[in-house]
This record gives sequence, structure tokens and C-alpha cells, in this order.
Amino acid sequence: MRREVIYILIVAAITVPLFLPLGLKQRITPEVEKFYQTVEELPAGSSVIVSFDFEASTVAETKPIAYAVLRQLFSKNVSVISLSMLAEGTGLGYDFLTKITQEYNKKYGEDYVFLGFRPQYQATILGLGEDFSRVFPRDYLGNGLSSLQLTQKVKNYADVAMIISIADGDLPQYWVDYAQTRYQKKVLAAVTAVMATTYYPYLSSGQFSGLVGGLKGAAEYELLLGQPGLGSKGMEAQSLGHILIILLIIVGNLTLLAKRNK
Amino acid sequence: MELGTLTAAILTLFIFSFLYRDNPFYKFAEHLLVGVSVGYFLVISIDNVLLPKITEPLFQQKDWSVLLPLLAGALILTRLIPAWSRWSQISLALVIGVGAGVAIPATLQAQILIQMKATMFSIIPPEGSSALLYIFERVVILVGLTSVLAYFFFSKEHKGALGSYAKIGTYFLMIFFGATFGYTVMSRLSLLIGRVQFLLGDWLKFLN
Amino acid sequence: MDLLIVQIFLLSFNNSRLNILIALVIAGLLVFYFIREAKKKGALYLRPISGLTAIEEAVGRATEMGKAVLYTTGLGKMERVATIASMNILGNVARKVASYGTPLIIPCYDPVVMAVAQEVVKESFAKEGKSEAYRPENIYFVTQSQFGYAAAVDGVMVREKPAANLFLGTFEAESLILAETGNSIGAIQIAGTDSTIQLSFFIVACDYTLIGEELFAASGYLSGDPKITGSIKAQDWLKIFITLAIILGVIFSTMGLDFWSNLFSLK
Amino acid sequence: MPLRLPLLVVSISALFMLVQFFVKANFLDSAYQEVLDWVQIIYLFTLWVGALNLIKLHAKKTQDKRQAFYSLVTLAGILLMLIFGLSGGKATGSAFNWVFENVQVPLQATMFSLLAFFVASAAYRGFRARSGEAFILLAVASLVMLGRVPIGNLISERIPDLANWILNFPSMAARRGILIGIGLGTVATALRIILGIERTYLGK
Repeated sequence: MRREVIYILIVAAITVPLFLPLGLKQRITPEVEKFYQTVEELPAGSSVIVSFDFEASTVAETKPIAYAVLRQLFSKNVSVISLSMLAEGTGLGYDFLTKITQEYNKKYGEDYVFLGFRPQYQATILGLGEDFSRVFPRDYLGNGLSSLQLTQKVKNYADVAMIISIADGDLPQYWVDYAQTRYQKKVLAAVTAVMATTYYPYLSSGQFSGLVGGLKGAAEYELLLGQPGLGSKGMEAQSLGHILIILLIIVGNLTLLAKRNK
Repeated sequence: MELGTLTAAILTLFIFSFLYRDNPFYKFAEHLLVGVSVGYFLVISIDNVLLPKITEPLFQQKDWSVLLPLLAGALILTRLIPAWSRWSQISLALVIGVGAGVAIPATLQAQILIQMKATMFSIIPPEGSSALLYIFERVVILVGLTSVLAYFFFSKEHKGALGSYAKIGTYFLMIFFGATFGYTVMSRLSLLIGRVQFLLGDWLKFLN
Repeated sequence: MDLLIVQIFLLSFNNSRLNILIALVIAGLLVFYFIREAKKKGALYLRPISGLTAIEEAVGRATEMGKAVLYTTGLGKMERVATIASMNILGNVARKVASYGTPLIIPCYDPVVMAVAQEVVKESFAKEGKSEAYRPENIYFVTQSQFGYAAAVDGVMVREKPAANLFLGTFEAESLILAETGNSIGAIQIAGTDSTIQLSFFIVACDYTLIGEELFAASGYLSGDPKITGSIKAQDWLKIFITLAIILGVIFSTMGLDFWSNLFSLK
Repeated sequence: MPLRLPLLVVSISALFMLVQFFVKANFLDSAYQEVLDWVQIIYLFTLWVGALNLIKLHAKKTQDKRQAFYSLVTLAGILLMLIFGLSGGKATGSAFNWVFENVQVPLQATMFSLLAFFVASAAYRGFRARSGEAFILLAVASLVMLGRVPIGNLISERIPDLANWILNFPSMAARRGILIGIGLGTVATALRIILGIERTYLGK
């Protein structure tokens, strides 16, 4: 089979379901359920850290996850202190936050704050544990932290209920290694599918209080929220794509076998 | 049509042209991406980091304490001049030393001690669970973990009992790599779905 | 005076972190001891790594067929551990290649890596007394674009049809493209990297794969560097301790005693 | 400058961080925060060196007729962002944010979506069950791929359950083994750095 044919097949496999929904049913995995429940149990008025630890390359996966997580947080009247450990995540995180806070009529400075970007993960995570305003004298928009209502009362990890890292790399591990071990904060990880398998030991040991993986995780989350969105829309395309890849592997191996036996 | 969407769509197609082969359109888009990302990083790092952390305390609050780290940082810039570059080693040494110093306890705790503790379970099934399955699962974890450690044991040749046990380790590794393989394929397809949704939905408005 | 410092230290010691201190002391002593041993004795015993035998066979087959060997260290910068490990292995491969007179092609992603690779290969050829056969033009810088690099290496594979492809170092998403083309030209392929994701692809696309620590051990085995061999030895001992501690933990927990597992917890 | 000085700085700073971790004392804590600030600032400069090196490389390439155009594109991209960002701000609606949203993000996202094509092509032409191990890998991969999408559920309810079980038990166990191995490697490297045995980072 020529390469071009394979390329056309893969495009077809993921395009057709976008036009002709198959109406397939979703199932929810315990790790996503646990993530959702942990957030659900937050008392109203508490604060959490949401860290946008991803770059634009994985936005197709991280955007649906970020939307779903932010929607749950804001619908529960939890305040969000947000930042990014990667420069590119800063712009994306700010856009996502702006969009979702508009949906829920949230006020900047009272219900949420966006701190922005800091280089060097370890020093940043450790520094935030002592004092937010020392690491970030000003937020992303240039406001002094002491001039914002939210950061007047939430000053370091002691004042937040949990840390949520939405990531396409190993940052959730840094949050556990540096924020959890020293400050005993709950860490929740929402990651791209590529990263998900590597994090199961952290889930099993309880270092993560929940794990959402990839577009599939986002789709489950949307189902729990009762708000189908980007994740759910992609799931059927994903289904056909997977079937095609499996078929290609089988056919490829069989062809080789047939050639050898000749 | 919105100019932004059109720009994004054209650039998207430029990148896809790589599938035919490496060509000037792809090269243009790729070089543009490198330039724009570096520019973006520089702006964020100046506006969001340099100004509030250094410039402002120094010039507005006359806080001289930031001079020292600024100087240490500036030493790093000597790396741009080969003859002076070794001076950057002093500042680099601080970053590496601090990194090593904080990494040791953090790694020992989060990646070793707690992972060990999580494996020190009782194999007596809790009430209300399926007893056989519970015991089987604990055995799987125990054998999986220790056989993988045996596979990465280099002081003794993999023969006899150690050899067989390490072989079991390879099967566990294959299961893990298989799961990772599946999840990676999943991720890659999601990224393409995202782009197709953009081209057909946001740009051409075929999807509602 | 000293006593006073010790007293202050003891008084202000954070007791909840005692277990970490103990772990640190054990690890520190082992690493220190074995590196010293390795320096004294020259080299410590490490088991032969089967991936290295596979590399040898691949180079041998390329020679038989009169075709080239293609070697790449991937996208890693020189300071990456995987790149350094790859250079140690490259030195060995270059000696084999020099003694057989097989061409060795190394397209590079990073100019610094290229310079080091040239040095390493040149030295190996000299050691084999084949300095005149060394071809620096076969070790060249390609581009710093990830997919551009993959496309260029693909081109080399299709044109030169190497009999063996060695991918040892740091690889990212481009690994797929490299391994697939290598497969289509029927080359023997051996890979080694520390990236979990790329490993999962390499294992099914290559004939042999060095997994994570194996790559580092292989480099220690070949170079005999006391830093590496000593550390590997220390880590081996720690693995034994960890295994024993876990087994004890399971036994005690099953007996309903949790004093042992509590020693390992965060307080 | 003798080599000793950086080695001394490495050891002292690492030991300080260790002592601060194990000892409760206020004066250590304020010095600790100071050090963290320093590290962030120095690290920022290392990132700038990377960016400046890239600018230098492309500036040099503009001399070369064949590559000049592409390098000019890169340099223009940098300049454009700097001008937009530093003059017009980075808020939603600014030129800077426009370029970010309509050039940088789609380009970056599309670049990585190419991988879907490469995976598909490699699935047919590259992934071979040439050994028992490779067969297990591919079998588990297929099962997980089926189990994690709605269609797997349609074929049999057992498939998603099994996929989930694999992730939570055998795969998790192997990953825990790898994690501990990597952890030991990290600790050993850090210890070598502190003891001054490891000097590769200084180019030695």
C-alpha cells in the first residue's frame, strides 16, 4: 500500500464521524471520576491553583481538558489562582481562563487571578510555597498582588485547597516532588494521553488525587459535568482512527508474513 | 471571512504540505514558527518576568538587593563570547547546585520512599471484595515491580533464577510500553482531529 | 564549639524528615564507596549487555554486505546523559568499523554534537591504526529542524541503503519516521534511548532496543568510566535493599503490623 | 579562574539546600527564599542565551544566499513579536495576541498533528511483531486503543474493563519499577555533582 493511500485513509477515518455521528456511548473510568469527585467536594469559597503546563503543540488535547476543569471549578464558586510554567502556556492559559470566566460572569481579582510565567520549575514551585507575591510581585496584567482582593487573602500553599496541573509533560511530577512533599498539598493531574500511562504509579500511591488523560479523559469529564463539548465531539473520530491503526498493523504484519512464506 | 482564521488555515496547509515532501512552503512556515515563538518567549520573559522582578525593584523601589542576582545572570551572557564563556560557569554552578540539593530529598521521598510504601500492602483481601482477584492483583504488582528492578540489575549476569526473573520483567515492560504505545497513538490522532475540526469547522464552516 | 553546632542542629532538626536523611546517607555512602572502588580497581564487573552484541552483529553484517553503517545520536544536546552515553558507544562502533573498513555515516542535528562525534570517530580510527581511512565528510551537520532532520536522514537511507541503522541517544517524535524508512530499506536497526514514548515505538520497529538504564550501563561497560560503573553498582545495591524492604513490608502488613511501612511515609 | 570555584559553588549551594530541608530555622528560610529568587533570575538568562544564540545563527545564515530567505523569515518573526509585544501589550485583542493565536498556535499544533500521519504509515510499514515481546507490546497496544474509545465498549464491555485493569496493575507495576530506577539514577547523579565527581556540566 502506498503512503498516500494510508494518509487518505487516516483523514477519512477521522473526518467521516465528524459529519455522521454514530451515537456511541461513553464510559467513565474511575481515575476521571475520582478527579471530578475531589473537585466536587471542595467547599464553596475555597481556592485552588491551576497551572497551565502545556504548549501549543498539544492544544487539541489540553484545551478540552482545561475547559472542562475550569467549568467545574467556576460553577462551584471556587476561586482560581493560575499560572504557567511554560512560556507558550501563558498565552493559552490566559485565553482559556478569559473565555470560561466570561461564561460564568467571574470577576478578575476577586474570583480569579492570572499570575503569568516563571522559568525554572523547582525554584518557582518551592518559592510559591512560601509566598506568592515574592515569586510574582505583579500578575500577568501588571497588577500588584497586594492590590487584588483574592491574593490579599490567599498568600501561599497554606491558603489553597489543591493544585491542578494541566500538562503535556512531566510537570505534574514536579508539583508532587516539590509542592506535595514539603507542603502536603493535594495534586491533581490532567494530562495528554501520551503522558497518562507514566503517571499511574502516582495515582495508585495516592500522590495524585485524580488523573484525567487525553481527549478521552476530557470527554468523560464533560459527561460528568453534563456539558458535552470538544472532547465528546472528537471521540467518534477517535474510535474510527483507532480501528484503522489496528487494522493497518494487522494487515502490515500479515503481508510481511505472506511474503516470507512465499 | 475573518482574517485570523484565514491566516491560520493557510499556514496549517503549508505545514501539511510536508506530507508530500520537504518543500519551500513548509520551510517558510517552520522558520516563521521558530521566529514567532522566540519573539513570543522574549516578550513574555521581559514583560512578565524581567520588569516586575528586576527593573521595577531596582529603579522604582531602589532595592539594591536584586543587583547581585542580576549580575550573576549577566555572567551567563558571557557564554555568547567563547573566550569569556567559562565565567558563566560560576552562575551555572549555583543553578545546578541548588537543583541537585533540592532534587535529592524530593526524589527520595516522592519517587522512591512513597512508591515503596505504596507497594507494602497486605495481601489479605478487604471485606466485600473479590478475594482471588484482590490477591492476584497484589501479586501482579509485587512481581511486576521486582522483576523490572531485576531486569535493570547489572552486577550479575542474567542466568539461572535471576535470568528467568528478569525475563518476566521484560514481559511487564512490554505491557507498559504497549499501553504507552496505545495512548501515544491516541494522542497523535487527537491532535489531527483538532486540526481537521479547525479546517472544516472554524474555517470552512462545514461542521455545525 | 563543634559540639554546640551539633547540639543546635539536633535541636532544630526536622524529625519528620529523618527517614529521608537515612535514605540519603545510605545512598550517598554507597555511591561514594563504589566510585572509589572503581577508581582503585580500574573497573567493576558489569554484566555483558545483549544490546551491545546486537550492535556488533549489525556492524558485522554491514561489512559482509559491503554497505554502510548509519549512526545517529538524535536530537539531544551534548550535555544530555543519553548523548554522552551514545558517544561512548560510538567510539566502540567506530573502532569496529575502522578495523573492517566499513563506511560510517553520521548525520547530526547539533553542530556541537557533530564536532564531538568527529573527534570520537577520528580517535577510534587512530587507535585501530586506520587514521588514513577516516572520512570527516561522512559526519556532518544537517539542520536544527526536527522534521527537516528526519526528512534528511530518510533521504540518506534511501540513497545510501545502509545495512545497519543505529539510533542511540535522545529521540522525540521523529523516531517514527526514521525507523519506518529504515525498515523499508531492510536495514538491521538497533535503538537505545531513555524516552519512554519513543521506546514503545522503537521496540516494534527495530531489531533490538536498549531500554533506558541499559543504554547508560552499556556506555559504562564500554568506557569503564569509574563514575558510571561505580554509580551503577551503587544503584544495584540500592535496588536489592528496596526489593528486600518491600518484601518485608508486605509480610508485616499482611500480619497487620504497619510500623515498617510507616517508616517510609510522609509525615 | 580556577576550576575549583564553580565546584565549590555547586557543593555549597547544594549542601545549603539540603540543610535547609532538614533543619527548622528561620534565618535559613529567608536565605532559602533569596536563593530561589536568584535561581529564577539566572535561569532566565540561560534561556535568553539560547534565544540569542538562535538569533546569531540566523543572522549568520543571512550571508548564505541559499538559506538567507528562511533565516530572514525567522528574524522577521522575532522582530515583529518584539515590536508588537513591547509596544502594544499582550492583552486579548492586541496585535501580539493576534499573531500568537493565528500564527504561533496553529503552526505549532499542525506541526505535531503530522505525527498522526506518520503513526498511520508506520503502523502499516514499520511496526512488526518480530518477537514474542514485540507481539505482547502490539497486542496490549491494540487492546488499550480499543478499550479507550466508545467503539471498544460496543464490541464487548469486557474490553474497557481489561484495558483499565492493565493500566492500573501490570503496566503500573512496571512503570513503578522504571520510576524507582530513574529516581535512583537522579539521586546518584545529584550526589556525584555535590561530591564534585561529576563535572560533565562544566564541559569536563
